Amino acid sequence: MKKIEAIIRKSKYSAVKEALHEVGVNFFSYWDVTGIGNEKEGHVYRGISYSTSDIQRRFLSIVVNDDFEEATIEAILKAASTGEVGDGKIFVSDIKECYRIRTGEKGGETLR
Amino acid sequence: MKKIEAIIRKSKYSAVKEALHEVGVNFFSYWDVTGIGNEKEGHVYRGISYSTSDIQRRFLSIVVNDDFEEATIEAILKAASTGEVGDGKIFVSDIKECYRIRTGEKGGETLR
Amino acid sequence: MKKIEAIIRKSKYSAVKEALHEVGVNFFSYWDVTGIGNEKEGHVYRGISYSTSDIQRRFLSIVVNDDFEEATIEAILKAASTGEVGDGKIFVSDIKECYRIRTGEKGGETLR
Amino acid sequence: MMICTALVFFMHLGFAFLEIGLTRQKNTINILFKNIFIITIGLLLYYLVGFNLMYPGEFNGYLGSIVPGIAPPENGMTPDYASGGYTWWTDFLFQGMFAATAATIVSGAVAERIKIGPFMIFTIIYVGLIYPIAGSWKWGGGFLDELGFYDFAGSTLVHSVGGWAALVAVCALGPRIGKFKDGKPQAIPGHSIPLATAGVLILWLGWFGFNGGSVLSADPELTSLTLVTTCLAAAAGGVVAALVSFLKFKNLDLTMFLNGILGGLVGITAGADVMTPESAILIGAIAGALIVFAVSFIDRLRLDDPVGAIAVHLVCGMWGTLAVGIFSTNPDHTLYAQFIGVLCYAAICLVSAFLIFFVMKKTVGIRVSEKEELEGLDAHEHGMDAYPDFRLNEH
Amino acid sequence: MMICTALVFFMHLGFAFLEIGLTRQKNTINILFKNIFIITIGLLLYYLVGFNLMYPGEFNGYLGSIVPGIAPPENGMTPDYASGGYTWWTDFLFQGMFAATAATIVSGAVAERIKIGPFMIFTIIYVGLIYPIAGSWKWGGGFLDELGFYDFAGSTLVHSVGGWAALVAVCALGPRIGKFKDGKPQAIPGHSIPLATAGVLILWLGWFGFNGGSVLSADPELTSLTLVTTCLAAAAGGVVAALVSFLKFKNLDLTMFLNGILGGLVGITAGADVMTPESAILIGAIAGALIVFAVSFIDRLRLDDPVGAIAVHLVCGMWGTLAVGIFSTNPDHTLYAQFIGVLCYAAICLVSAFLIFFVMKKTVGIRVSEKEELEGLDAHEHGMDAYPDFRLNEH
Amino acid sequence: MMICTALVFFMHLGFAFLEIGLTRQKNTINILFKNIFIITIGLLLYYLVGFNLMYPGEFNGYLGSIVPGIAPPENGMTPDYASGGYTWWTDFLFQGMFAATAATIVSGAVAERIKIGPFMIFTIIYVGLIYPIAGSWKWGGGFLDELGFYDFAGSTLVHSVGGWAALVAVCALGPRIGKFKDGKPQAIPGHSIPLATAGVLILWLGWFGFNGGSVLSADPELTSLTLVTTCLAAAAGGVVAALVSFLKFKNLDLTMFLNGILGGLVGITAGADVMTPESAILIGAIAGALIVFAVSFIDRLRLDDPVGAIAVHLVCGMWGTLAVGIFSTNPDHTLYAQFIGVLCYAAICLVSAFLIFFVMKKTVGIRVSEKEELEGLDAHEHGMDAYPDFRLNEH
Ligand SMILES: Nc1ncnc2c1ncn2[C@@H]1O[C@H](COP(=O)(O)OP(=O)(O)O)[C@@H](O)[C@H]1O
Ligand SMILES: Nc1ncnc2c1ncn2[C@@H]1O[C@H](COP(=O)(O)OP(=O)(O)O)[C@@H](O)[C@H]1O
Ligand SMILES: Nc1ncnc2c1ncn2[C@@H]1O[C@H](COP(=O)(O)OP(=O)(O)O)[C@@H](O)[C@H]1O
Repeated sequence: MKKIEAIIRKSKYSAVKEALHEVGVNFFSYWDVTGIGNEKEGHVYRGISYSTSDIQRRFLSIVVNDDFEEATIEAILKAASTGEVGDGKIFVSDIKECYRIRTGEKGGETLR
Repeated sequence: MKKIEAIIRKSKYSAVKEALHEVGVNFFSYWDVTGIGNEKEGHVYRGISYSTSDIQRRFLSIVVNDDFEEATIEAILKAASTGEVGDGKIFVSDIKECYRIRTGEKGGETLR
Repeated sequence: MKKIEAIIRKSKYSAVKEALHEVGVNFFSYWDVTGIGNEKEGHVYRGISYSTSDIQRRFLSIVVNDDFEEATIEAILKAASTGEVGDGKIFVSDIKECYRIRTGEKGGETLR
Repeated sequence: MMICTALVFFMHLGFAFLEIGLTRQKNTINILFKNIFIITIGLLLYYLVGFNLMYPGEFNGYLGSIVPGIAPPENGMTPDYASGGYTWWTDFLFQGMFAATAATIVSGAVAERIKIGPFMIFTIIYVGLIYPIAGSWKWGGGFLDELGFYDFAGSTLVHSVGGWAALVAVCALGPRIGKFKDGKPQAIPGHSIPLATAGVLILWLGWFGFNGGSVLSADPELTSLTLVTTCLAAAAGGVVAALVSFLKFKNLDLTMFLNGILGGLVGITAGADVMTPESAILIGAIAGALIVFAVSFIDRLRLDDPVGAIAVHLVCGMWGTLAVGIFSTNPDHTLYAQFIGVLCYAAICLVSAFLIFFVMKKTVGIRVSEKEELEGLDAHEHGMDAYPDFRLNEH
Repeated sequence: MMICTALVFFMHLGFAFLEIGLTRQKNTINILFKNIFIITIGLLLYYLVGFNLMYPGEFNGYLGSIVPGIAPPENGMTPDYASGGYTWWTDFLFQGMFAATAATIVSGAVAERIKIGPFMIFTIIYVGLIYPIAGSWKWGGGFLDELGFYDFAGSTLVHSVGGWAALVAVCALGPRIGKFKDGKPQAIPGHSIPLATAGVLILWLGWFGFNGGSVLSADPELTSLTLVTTCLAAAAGGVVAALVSFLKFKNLDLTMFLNGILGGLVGITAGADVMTPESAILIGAIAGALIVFAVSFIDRLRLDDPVGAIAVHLVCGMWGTLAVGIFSTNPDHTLYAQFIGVLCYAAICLVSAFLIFFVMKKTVGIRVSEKEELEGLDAHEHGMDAYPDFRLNEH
Repeated sequence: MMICTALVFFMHLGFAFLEIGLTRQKNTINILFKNIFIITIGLLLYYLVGFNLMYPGEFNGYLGSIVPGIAPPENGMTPDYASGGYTWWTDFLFQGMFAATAATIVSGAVAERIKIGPFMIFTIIYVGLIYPIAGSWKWGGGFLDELGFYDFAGSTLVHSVGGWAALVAVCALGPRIGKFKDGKPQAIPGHSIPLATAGVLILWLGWFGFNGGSVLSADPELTSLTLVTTCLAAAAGGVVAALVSFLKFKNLDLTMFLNGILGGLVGITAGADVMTPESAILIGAIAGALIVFAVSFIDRLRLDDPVGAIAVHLVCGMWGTLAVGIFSTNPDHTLYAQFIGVLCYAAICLVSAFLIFFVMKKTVGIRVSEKEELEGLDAHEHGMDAYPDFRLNEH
């Protein structure tokens, strides 16, 4: 099993969600994070202009069986990209084991 | 060392926390996430009924030594389950190394 | 590639951010979590004093190439430490693969 | 007088802010719904039956009927009603704005665990029948008025009437899950202290209308004295409550400061027009100290009153009523009459609230399920979130 | 009267809270900016041209000019202006506080997607010219006044005038992204129900001044009747809207309760001084029911009105105006005259709003880019966040 | 008059909302605590010593004493006090509501880093002694009154008195950690722009009472003119500030709009009753422009004033006072007398505030520790969170 973590623009979330559903990935969790990267955002407050590279982004954590890995990544890459700096990253890592709390069962079939 | 990530119902948090303390797991971090899964929640807003599968859940991240893995998972499985769809998942992965910032020391004994 | 997850005091965030920039780590994501650990915080509310070990902390997730691992950890250890209980932890794990969404390219060079 | 009515109306926002501010966000919609319901239904009920019930004698000349009915006086608009000071309509509206307050007080005490349906039933009975009947004993010229009992603007008639019902309701409901652990009270912090603070300031503003308007005349001498005693008692109540809770808990507790202000306001309400400013400060100060001890004492009784309604409205309401017997500049006011008054209201309120709540408890049930309580009443009774754009902690 | 002016001023806070409460946090600064702009520029414009335009005849004796101009009457301070009831200055300020309201109503309906520049232009034209011209037809003693058309405090002159423009604007702009999916309306919950609730209570408070002050005299008889009808209609509107939406959607919907209160208030506004309390309750109740159906109906028309401005101000404004023809205690008020009045205002408002919005749409454009809309107008038009210390959900 | 007192009281909520809105959430409880403390203690102090100190001559007939004392006049309730317009009690309460304002202004400027104990001491001395003594020079019939100095409702006596102390306090305290980086000012955004906006609208509402009530008579002519000039100046101040900051920073900055409104209000306060509406607009407009430049200029001086108190209350207060000498319709008002007045108040305020703050700095210390400042004053001085149910960003 793989954990796919994607850091995307908040405004791209709906598109990514739909893309994931299309390739059959119906389970994931997300939360909002602040990203430090190349992108800068301009602000003005009481006459002081400042730019910050702390930009709010959405962090998706998706655990999938190995055979879904590729499709999932494809889907995100396509749906989340705008071509401008700040589109985000995808990180893939291994998951050793996984359990469904409701039933207590474990293994890859709990992921669908 | 293992990282145990549990996605649970918010209303089960106190029960899980107590169960963890009982098996001697006194260190962890948590935050709230939105989960996409099988469960649906009904809402009504100004005459429009809608159901959403975006449900707020609590995400627990617990790093434990290998000998604690089993007890931790057992504890969560028992305390977090209601038997209804939406109880959540547990994911287990490897942690290579770990440091205690206060002292700078590293290794498994930093986890207690 | 390695994922370095650091749980630090919120008041140490600026110091850590600067220390990371100094060693050339300019990309990361962070969010706020609640930490359960040894530290306790006293509160009073309407005549009831209580102490809680649920303390708000900042969670930094930094993915770096292997050759940056050591410098990153050093930087955090130094900048985030106060010597008092509650300074937090650093966890290191493996990342299998990584993609830049903007370009679709993959591998370690997407991390800079 | 009409402006005072507007200010008293505005107190409902103060109550709403105070109650949601001191409770958890997951029950916010529920509390707001209850409060809005109380205001609207209270006004309609007072129109239908309450006003006639409460001021039966006063309208004999007009209406000739003291039984409940939907017929308002047909020529109450004669401007020389109340010796030219204000019209029947103003009187109705001013009193109508008060009427709902008794239920609002209960609303705070039962927050976060009561079923909304039964609460609505309680509101209708209590605001529609009990409050006006009890009120007529004094303000309607009833037997307590004959006896020399004095309650200027409602320390007893409004605040204690609400407070007694709150006490009964809290006993009937039991504490919120997690409020007591191994018998010891736990803190369940309110979700927005700024809104709670705003609520108290709005209530204080409303008291300008509440006490100012209760002079029931535009006599500037009396009205202005009333406002001065009201404000000084509030200030003294707040400062003393903050001081006492600082000495007791070594902490600058804003919520106690706020409760102290309210305590001072409730305390002065019974005699705002018959006090010297010095007495007002003293009454307020004692009310402020009482609050701190009462809040802790109620906790120790294992009663769970999330917003401190019992301490503020019942304890300080009683204190204020008795204080008239002690400090009044009018020698006709006796501690004895005040005491009898307090007892009579305790009796009617305790009995009627007990009947209402325990009948409902045995039949429809008054408490939400554990699941609803844990996940929040907003999600279950209303299917809505108060703050959908914010990330929340849950407890 | 001056107090009433203050209360009407305060309604702008009510509108602001209501509008931001029912929209998403990412557009909060934008909405507040628009509202603050409307208040300030509205007052200045009304000073420059509006008041003279709106009350041309009234000032002939003073000014001798009905064309727009910046010369206020030089001796309007004579205290016996308006037969001693109030001064010219008070009159100006009271009316000036109303003036901006028409634009505020539109502001809510177009929230979360309109470009701020064009909205400012619209405000200037609509508040500076259209509103006073339309207003003069009735309140300035124009042809509709001659005809016997009656609108006490602006169900039509204020609320419908805003409502018609809101309707045009909503059509011109199109719905927010995500509001309709496969033709079916989706919920886009507002970000702070407590603020929305506070907004409604503040508006209700303001209505004490709005309707109370519109008596334009200190006659206590009429003023107090007006306040009673106003409050009863509001209460009835709220309760009925809550009830109907409970029956229809099986849900205790606080936002419908709130909209119902507003609907009742708007509905009674046209005839608050010529109604019996019974009629007021009926008018309010019907307005409350109308609201629920109107909100759903507007959704079904695929019009996107985030705060329900069209349902509240236009639908209930028309209902209230017609209701005068039905329920008025004054036999001179006819349904026919009321109907003509509604039509005339529909005509001038629809035409002028259409011209303003469609000219702007073809030239400068009235809608923000998709990116701006998705990421929020605050970030793009103001470079600021409303709640920088809070973690937010985005949608 | 009593209503005006209520509105002025309500300004304290406006200040509280403005101050917490423009600062970070981690210091919210602390700011609210300070503000509530100021209101309550201010009223008590004014009762004890302030009123007698401030209006010594006025009460000779009653009290015969100008030294501080706790004896209020014994027959101040005679209704023909102040030629029948209002009673002694009303006068006391109205002035007492003002009294605290000077300290509230300072509270905003020193927010997020001052120790609460020393701030309380400052409040007691400044509100209890300095403000009434300084006030007596003009309003008590002192030497500045003789000189022909004019300050209608306190541009100098209230706002500058607060502003000068704020300036001293800001110098004594130093900037917040992170406010200046390599000598350049950094933005520290406030945590709730909606509350800040509400604060400004509530303050504007309060100004209806502040300036309206300061006419100290029910003369409708003068009062209504005063309200018109007040509102027009506020509107002009806001619009101009927004415009200037748009031209200067290419941004529609809501906080500048809000500060501009306040600047206009403060500016008109000195002469609201002796201005034509045109002059009022001009005074407001200039105040609005001043604000924008002053805020930037104060930043450039490396002074850290989180809410802009110095720009609003000191700069615009001085401007407004001088403006009386330029624009007043009363030829007795001279620029010279106004200038002397400004200087005298600068002297007493700077000296006394300097003494208070620097004595405290050397003894008890006035600034919290770095750790407290970083983690927030709420956690350390109060052990409480303002928003425990919300997930927060920290900075
Ligand atoms: N090495 C990293 N570790 C964790 N998060 C990262 C890392 N690199 C990028 N991110 C996240 O991705 C976001 C976008 O990255 P950025 O460098 O701004 O744009 P791009 O990926 O288009 O070059 C960042 O804001 C941050 O949240
Ligand atoms: N593959 C996954 N990756 C990440 N989170 C998941 C995954 N599957 C489930 N979750 C989380 O677990 C929650 C519960 O899952 P759900 O399917 O609703 O119930 P159940 O586990 O009982 O079948 C989801 O809301 C989501 O937060
Ligand atoms: N095993 C763990 N898994 C996850 N988070 C942990 C773990 N141990 C510690 N933490 C995090 O680190 C924080 C600090 O730990 P604590 O025990 O209080 O202090 P110290 O590390 O100085 O002994 C905790 O609040 C928690 O957020």
